[in-house]
Amino acid sequence: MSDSVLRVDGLCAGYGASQVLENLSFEMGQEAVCIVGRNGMGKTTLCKTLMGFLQPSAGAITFGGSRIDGLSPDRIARRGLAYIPQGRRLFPSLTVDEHLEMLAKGTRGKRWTPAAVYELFPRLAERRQNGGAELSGGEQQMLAVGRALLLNGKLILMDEPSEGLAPTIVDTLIEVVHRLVEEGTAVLVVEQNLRAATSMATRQLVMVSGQIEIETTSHELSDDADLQRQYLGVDA
Amino acid sequence: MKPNKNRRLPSLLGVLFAIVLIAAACGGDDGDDGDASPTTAPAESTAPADDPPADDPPADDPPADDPPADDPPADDDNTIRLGIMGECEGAFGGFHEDVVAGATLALINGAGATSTSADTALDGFSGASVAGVPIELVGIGCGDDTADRAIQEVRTLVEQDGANVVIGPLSGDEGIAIANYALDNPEVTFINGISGAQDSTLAVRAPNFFRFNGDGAQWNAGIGDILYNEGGWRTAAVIADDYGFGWTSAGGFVADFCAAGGQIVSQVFPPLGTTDYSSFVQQLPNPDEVDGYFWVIGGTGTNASLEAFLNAKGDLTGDQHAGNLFFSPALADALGTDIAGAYVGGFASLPGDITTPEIEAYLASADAAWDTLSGGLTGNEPGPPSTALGFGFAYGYYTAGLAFVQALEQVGGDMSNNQAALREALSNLELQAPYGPITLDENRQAIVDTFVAQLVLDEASGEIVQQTVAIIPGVDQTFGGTYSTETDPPERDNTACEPRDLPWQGNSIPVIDGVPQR
Amino acid sequence: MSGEASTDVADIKFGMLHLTPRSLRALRVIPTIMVGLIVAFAVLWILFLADRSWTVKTSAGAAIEEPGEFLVTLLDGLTFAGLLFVVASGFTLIFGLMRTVNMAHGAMFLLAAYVGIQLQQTMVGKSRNIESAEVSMFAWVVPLLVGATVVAVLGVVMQQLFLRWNQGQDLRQAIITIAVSVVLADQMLLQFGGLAKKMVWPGSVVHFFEILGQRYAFSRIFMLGIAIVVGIALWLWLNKTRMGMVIRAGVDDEEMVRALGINVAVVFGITFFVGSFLAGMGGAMGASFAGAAPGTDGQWLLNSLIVVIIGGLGSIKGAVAGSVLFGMVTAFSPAYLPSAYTFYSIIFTLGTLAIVLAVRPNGLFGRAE
Amino acid sequence: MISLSARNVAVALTCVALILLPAFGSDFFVDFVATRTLMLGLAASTMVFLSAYGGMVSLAQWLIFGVAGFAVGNVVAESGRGLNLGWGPWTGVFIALVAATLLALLLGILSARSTGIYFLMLTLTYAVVGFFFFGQVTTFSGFGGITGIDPPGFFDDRPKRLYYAALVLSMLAYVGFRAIARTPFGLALQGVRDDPVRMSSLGFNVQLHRTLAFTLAGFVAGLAGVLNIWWNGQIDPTSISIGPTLDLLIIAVIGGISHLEGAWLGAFVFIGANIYLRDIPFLGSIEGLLEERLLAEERFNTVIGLLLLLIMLASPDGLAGIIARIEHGIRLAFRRSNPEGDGSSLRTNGQ
Amino acid sequence: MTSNAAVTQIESHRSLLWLESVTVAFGGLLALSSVDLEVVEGDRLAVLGPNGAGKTTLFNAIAGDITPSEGKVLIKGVDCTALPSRLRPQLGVARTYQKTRLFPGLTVEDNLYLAQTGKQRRHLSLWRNAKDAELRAKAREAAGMVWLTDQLSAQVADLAHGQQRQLEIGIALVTEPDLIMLDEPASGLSKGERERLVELLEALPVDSTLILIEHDMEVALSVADRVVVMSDGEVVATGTPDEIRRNPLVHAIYLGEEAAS
Repeated sequence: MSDSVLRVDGLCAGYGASQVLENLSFEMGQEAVCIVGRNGMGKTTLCKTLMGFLQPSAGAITFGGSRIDGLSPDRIARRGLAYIPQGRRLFPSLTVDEHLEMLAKGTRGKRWTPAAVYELFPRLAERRQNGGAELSGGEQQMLAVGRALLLNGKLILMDEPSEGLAPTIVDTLIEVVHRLVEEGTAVLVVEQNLRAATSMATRQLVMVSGQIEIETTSHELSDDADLQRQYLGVDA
Repeated sequence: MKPNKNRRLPSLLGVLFAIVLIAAACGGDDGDDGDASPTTAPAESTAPADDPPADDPPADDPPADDPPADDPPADDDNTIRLGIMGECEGAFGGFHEDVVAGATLALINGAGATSTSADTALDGFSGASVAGVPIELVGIGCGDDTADRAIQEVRTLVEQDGANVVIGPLSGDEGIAIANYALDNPEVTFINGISGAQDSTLAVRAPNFFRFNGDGAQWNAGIGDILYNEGGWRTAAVIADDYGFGWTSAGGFVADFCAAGGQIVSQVFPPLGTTDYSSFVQQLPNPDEVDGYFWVIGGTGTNASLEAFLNAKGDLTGDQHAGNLFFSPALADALGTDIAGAYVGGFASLPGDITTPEIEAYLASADAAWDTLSGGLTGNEPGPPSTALGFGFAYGYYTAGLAFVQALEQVGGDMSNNQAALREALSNLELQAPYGPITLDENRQAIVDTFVAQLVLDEASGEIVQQTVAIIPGVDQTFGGTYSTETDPPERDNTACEPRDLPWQGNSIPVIDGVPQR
Repeated sequence: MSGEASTDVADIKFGMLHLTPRSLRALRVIPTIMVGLIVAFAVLWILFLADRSWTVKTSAGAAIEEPGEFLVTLLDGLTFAGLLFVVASGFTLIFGLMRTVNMAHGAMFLLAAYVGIQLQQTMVGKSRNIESAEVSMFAWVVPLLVGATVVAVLGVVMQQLFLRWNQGQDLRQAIITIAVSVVLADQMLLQFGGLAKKMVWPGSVVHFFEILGQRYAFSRIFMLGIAIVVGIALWLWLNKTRMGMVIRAGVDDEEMVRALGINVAVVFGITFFVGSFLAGMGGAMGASFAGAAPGTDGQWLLNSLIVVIIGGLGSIKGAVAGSVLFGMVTAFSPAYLPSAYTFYSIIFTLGTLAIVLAVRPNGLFGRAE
Repeated sequence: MISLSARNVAVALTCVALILLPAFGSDFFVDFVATRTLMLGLAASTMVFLSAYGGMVSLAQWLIFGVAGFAVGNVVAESGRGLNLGWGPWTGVFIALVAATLLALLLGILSARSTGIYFLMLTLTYAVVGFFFFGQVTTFSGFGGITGIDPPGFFDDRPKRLYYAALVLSMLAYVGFRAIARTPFGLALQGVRDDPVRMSSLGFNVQLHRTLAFTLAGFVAGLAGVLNIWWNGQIDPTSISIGPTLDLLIIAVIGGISHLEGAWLGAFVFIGANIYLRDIPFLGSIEGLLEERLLAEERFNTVIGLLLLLIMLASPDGLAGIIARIEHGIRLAFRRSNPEGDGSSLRTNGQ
Repeated sequence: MTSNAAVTQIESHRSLLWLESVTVAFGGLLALSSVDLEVVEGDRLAVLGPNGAGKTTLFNAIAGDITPSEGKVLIKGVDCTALPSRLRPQLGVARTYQKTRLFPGLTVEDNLYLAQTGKQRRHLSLWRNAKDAELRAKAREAAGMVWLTDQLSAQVADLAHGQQRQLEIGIALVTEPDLIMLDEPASGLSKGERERLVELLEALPVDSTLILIEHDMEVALSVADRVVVMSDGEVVATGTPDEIRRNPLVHAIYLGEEAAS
């Protein structure tokens, strides 16, 4: 597939003796894709493996046409895989401005610069001088997104972006995801909030016990209560 | 691991423990036949610390096996096994080469030895013998200025390498420790290197520990007298390192100065390890409140404290300052040219400005023995051997070696009867050493000639140099009774400040242009 | 329902439960109150009570009586704190980012001091009795920079060779740096000998001025000045440059920094360079201030440790606070302790450390681990 | 299981060899190498105990060791520095152990809240405070230290009895520490090491456990300190300065800080290196290559530093770790050739 | 809020746990805002809510790992708002953690044994005595309950993730607590394991009180007889499982508005 952005083949990974990801495969192009699943199914482990924090014990990760498994996280990021981690992980010692400034090198002339981020999230511009820890949950998420955008990458990997956010903020986030895809950035969202997941992407990959159990669409997933119960443990 | 395994282990070891107890109980009995058994592997695999040129592995003579207490090894093979206790680490680590060279030169001059190497003394010597008795260098101990290490090194020399005569150590605490070790090991003769703690001889008084150099107090004898009578000081403040050498050295000055009639108005003792001396210098009286200051601060403190004084109290002027051996242009860069005229206490050797035929011969013998030596004074760079040997550290070891050789000569190499004859000879030796005669008192402590120097400006170079102004003859350890076996060792300020007659008062020999006016 | 309604279970089991939350909180502030009292007493003593006829004799008088002595002591403390800061900031910088306890910090201090001294002697053309007047500012600054650069390079080499690949194993790294410092110290003894050496202040800073009737040395103020410049430079570097932001971010969350495409290994190397450079600068300054000799390395490692433990490991702000506190206690305790006990000042200084840690186990600005 | 047996068999064989040592070893070896190995190993074992079971790397162990020595010196000596109480040697032992234990209790209380590298640095600072305390407070010592301390008459038959005392105490400590690991207290201590938060939520007083473990280790360190002053005859503040303090850490780490027997192994290697490494022949040839005596005999600190560096680079768990790994490797090879072989755990470390 | 009404209906003397406007703030973030909650003996309470709703913070406040900035926590009528966590097991509280917190250096049996000694003076003992055999027997029994009998002498670090989760629960159960708090016990378990977990929880003695955080609705709703739904640090709904199933607000919060509509 010529427009393949990310391709994962038979990925296995875990911590010490316990294998969390077992032969996981999927592929995505320049689009938004959601991986849904309950807690403890290996979603975050997948993110960590994709980012290079965990070395896969088997399998291949192909990103933008070349293998990235085995690379260090910073090299993976420089290849254009931007990461928005679960819990945001902002830097408490840095102000909003510094979060963006620190990554501003080399963004001149590219799509995302600090100024463009402030334009996207005017709320952040008001809080430029605030420390990362002084922001509300929504603002924190905006900053985490903005920080990732500055990499001007090909793919943005979001781990549970809606966690702990008010519904209106989640709406903003959904909008941002749509906009990014329109502008040509692929987005891979790992999510357990069904509403957020189904609104962000059409393609839904359901993850169970370290594998992609089935692939479905947001419509099917929203409408099919059995599917939800079976894979997400949601009893509607 | 399985828990049941774990329970088996303690019981197993419990049985072993019982065996140990039994073995411990019998330990006393089966111990005495240790010399019958062969040496253990580690002892065998070990060559003496210094490769002697005559390459005889120690397996030939198993000295390590000898229980030292009742079996002096010297009796058997009639070899004298000499150990030199040097100092290769710590504050005086730079003088390791010097002190080993000092002892070696004595054997070269007095026992026909030849140095193995032309540019270091650390490779040992060969061919030493006195009255037909060969002297073998079994090892060079490597001290680090601490008592623990000194003991361990000396024990290695004695108990492993089989030394029956040890020359050393270098510093005070080491000296006390080794004097104590000497008490417990009467079969070995110890001749102090250059350590200057009073206790080593006055308090410990081991019958087999001899010291042919003055202690830290003796080195300052005479300076108080001169400052009182010629410098016109009536009051003085003392600043000294807060440990044994500082106390002893300050004590010598206090005893001498007060004996002449002076008063001590203030004593400040900055702890060892002080980096910023400013607050301690602040405690000294101001220059208008006291006639002078006496400095006993060594190491990095010498400069740091003088600089703190400069910063806070004013210039260092020759008429108001004096100090012990640390107060020398070689050690204290902070002394400016204004310091000219200040008096400095002595050390083991005399400064280079004194020339007598004996001294010249001594220094020439050093230059003949080696091409160069990397001594402490030359910053451990190769330099003329006479530079190293002219300084007190090497000289102290030289006198020790010389005393040993001369005493051995007197008794014809007789080491029998627990070296009784040798020790007797050492005790009564009148050593004609290059820088002056040395005899021992009843505690086997040297009665020495010491000296007082003055810092003067050398017109030619514009540098401050030391010039000897007086030789103080016959300085003994007791300072006319200020110190005795009954008194506590010098402490912060326990040296009594009272006028008294000192044997050397009024007997000082003036030195003019480097020539003693004896 | 109230707290007393059904305490039967708890009553029997332990009395601790009688403590209300408020009284528990009150218990926790006891150490703080005690420390407050001690500090208050110290201030009161220094300001009003010291060396009065009705108190014990101290070498410096009460501040209101002898403002000059007080001011000089204060300046002594501050200027010494300056030197402490330069040395300790390098230590804390490295620890903050990499969690590496660089036990070779003192050895680097000493090595830079020796290199600086050697170079200065070469530049002046004299190996001893160098007078300040003979030393130009150039002949002081260049040895300082060269000495610092030498150890900075050494630091990076050590980090790249021995520490880079066992990042996170803090004990192992500490021991490796101990091993390096053992070798360095021994080789320095061989190369530079055992005698104390000294770098000479340039003539232009060696003069004195009067404050409140007391003589004071400009060189000490100069040293403080350098420390302030270093402090500001560090602050600017950490706060106003991208590299600085990356370092601070790395202190917070190194993994996340890597996920943002930043090559942390390079940042580590640079930080080690700067940290060692600061040790080296401190070495040259310390050699001018107090000289260098075998053993100085251990002493300055210890000084650095104390400063950063007081201030909080990894915090530059903490290094400032720790230096000032340590410097002040070092200066004030000999001056204001009863005269008969001034030689206990060093214990007193270290006791401060214990007091600080009793209240704040992670130091003044340290974060809980 | 095999490995555990191998370990225990090795330990047991070593014990037998040690018991028999005085029969065939030279007095020098027994007194100077073996006794000191046991003494320092005993002191280091307290460090290993705290580290392996409690997760605390304490640099205060040498201070406590020294305090016991100073206590003996002050109580026993009749003249010289210190208190000069001149009481009996066994009273001295008693007071020394009480002093060491109380000090450990105090330091334990003060540092129980710190963990990891902070704990290490904090205890290092205590060690330095102790050094200056005995250096400055001449009532108890002063820098000159306390000299001329003789062991009780019982140990007059030197070196054997002192050696056996060290051996018995070492074996007791080894067996004791390993046994403690199986007691409720020891298990709880390991729990504290693994997860203090969970321990707290299970009702354990985490700091109390740390403090008590520290106190217990302090008592044993005190025993080693008493042996040491009998062996050494003197103690002074430089005996407990930063150098020897780090030496003890080096001993524990060379040996392997998560293996109890590593303490004695490390002590043996350290002492052996100090005594014998100076004479390694190849150093002489290197010396010929390197000018300026960079690696000459008097530079054996350089050699020790390099040795330490080498061991640390090779294995974070010291020699014991290396041995365990070699053994593991051998057994893996063995198992490959015998597929039917024992498949039980290969774990050799842990308790 | 409906919770206050529910709370007041319950007779207070049976109250095991009583939270009164408990608020936990992290910096500016309100993790719990004024939560009221009562749990009575024998209650089986499930706490539902999306990630970040404050469920685990609620547990931490109850177990004492966090001290609330405002409000009161009463266990068995005792105000233990600021009581250190280590004293709470004495009141019969036991909890598990969402992220496994075990003692990896010890064996399974030792873990379970150790868990019991926390409440006793025994844990300072340097000797083993008869009581130990009893505790060890109980430990083995508990291991059986969480299907770890085969692994009794295995080192915990060597266990598979699922087995570690089982042990996590075992450690809470072995102390025979009055109040068991399980934080996502089913996470990381396979389907079969999850079913067994439900069995296990259902088999607990009738009088043991249970609070459960669980994402798996199947597990949560089959075990619980009462459900609390949280969102953004607040309790937004309480009721029986059936009530909760029917509550549109819960759908909105938990599943997302669109899915609910």
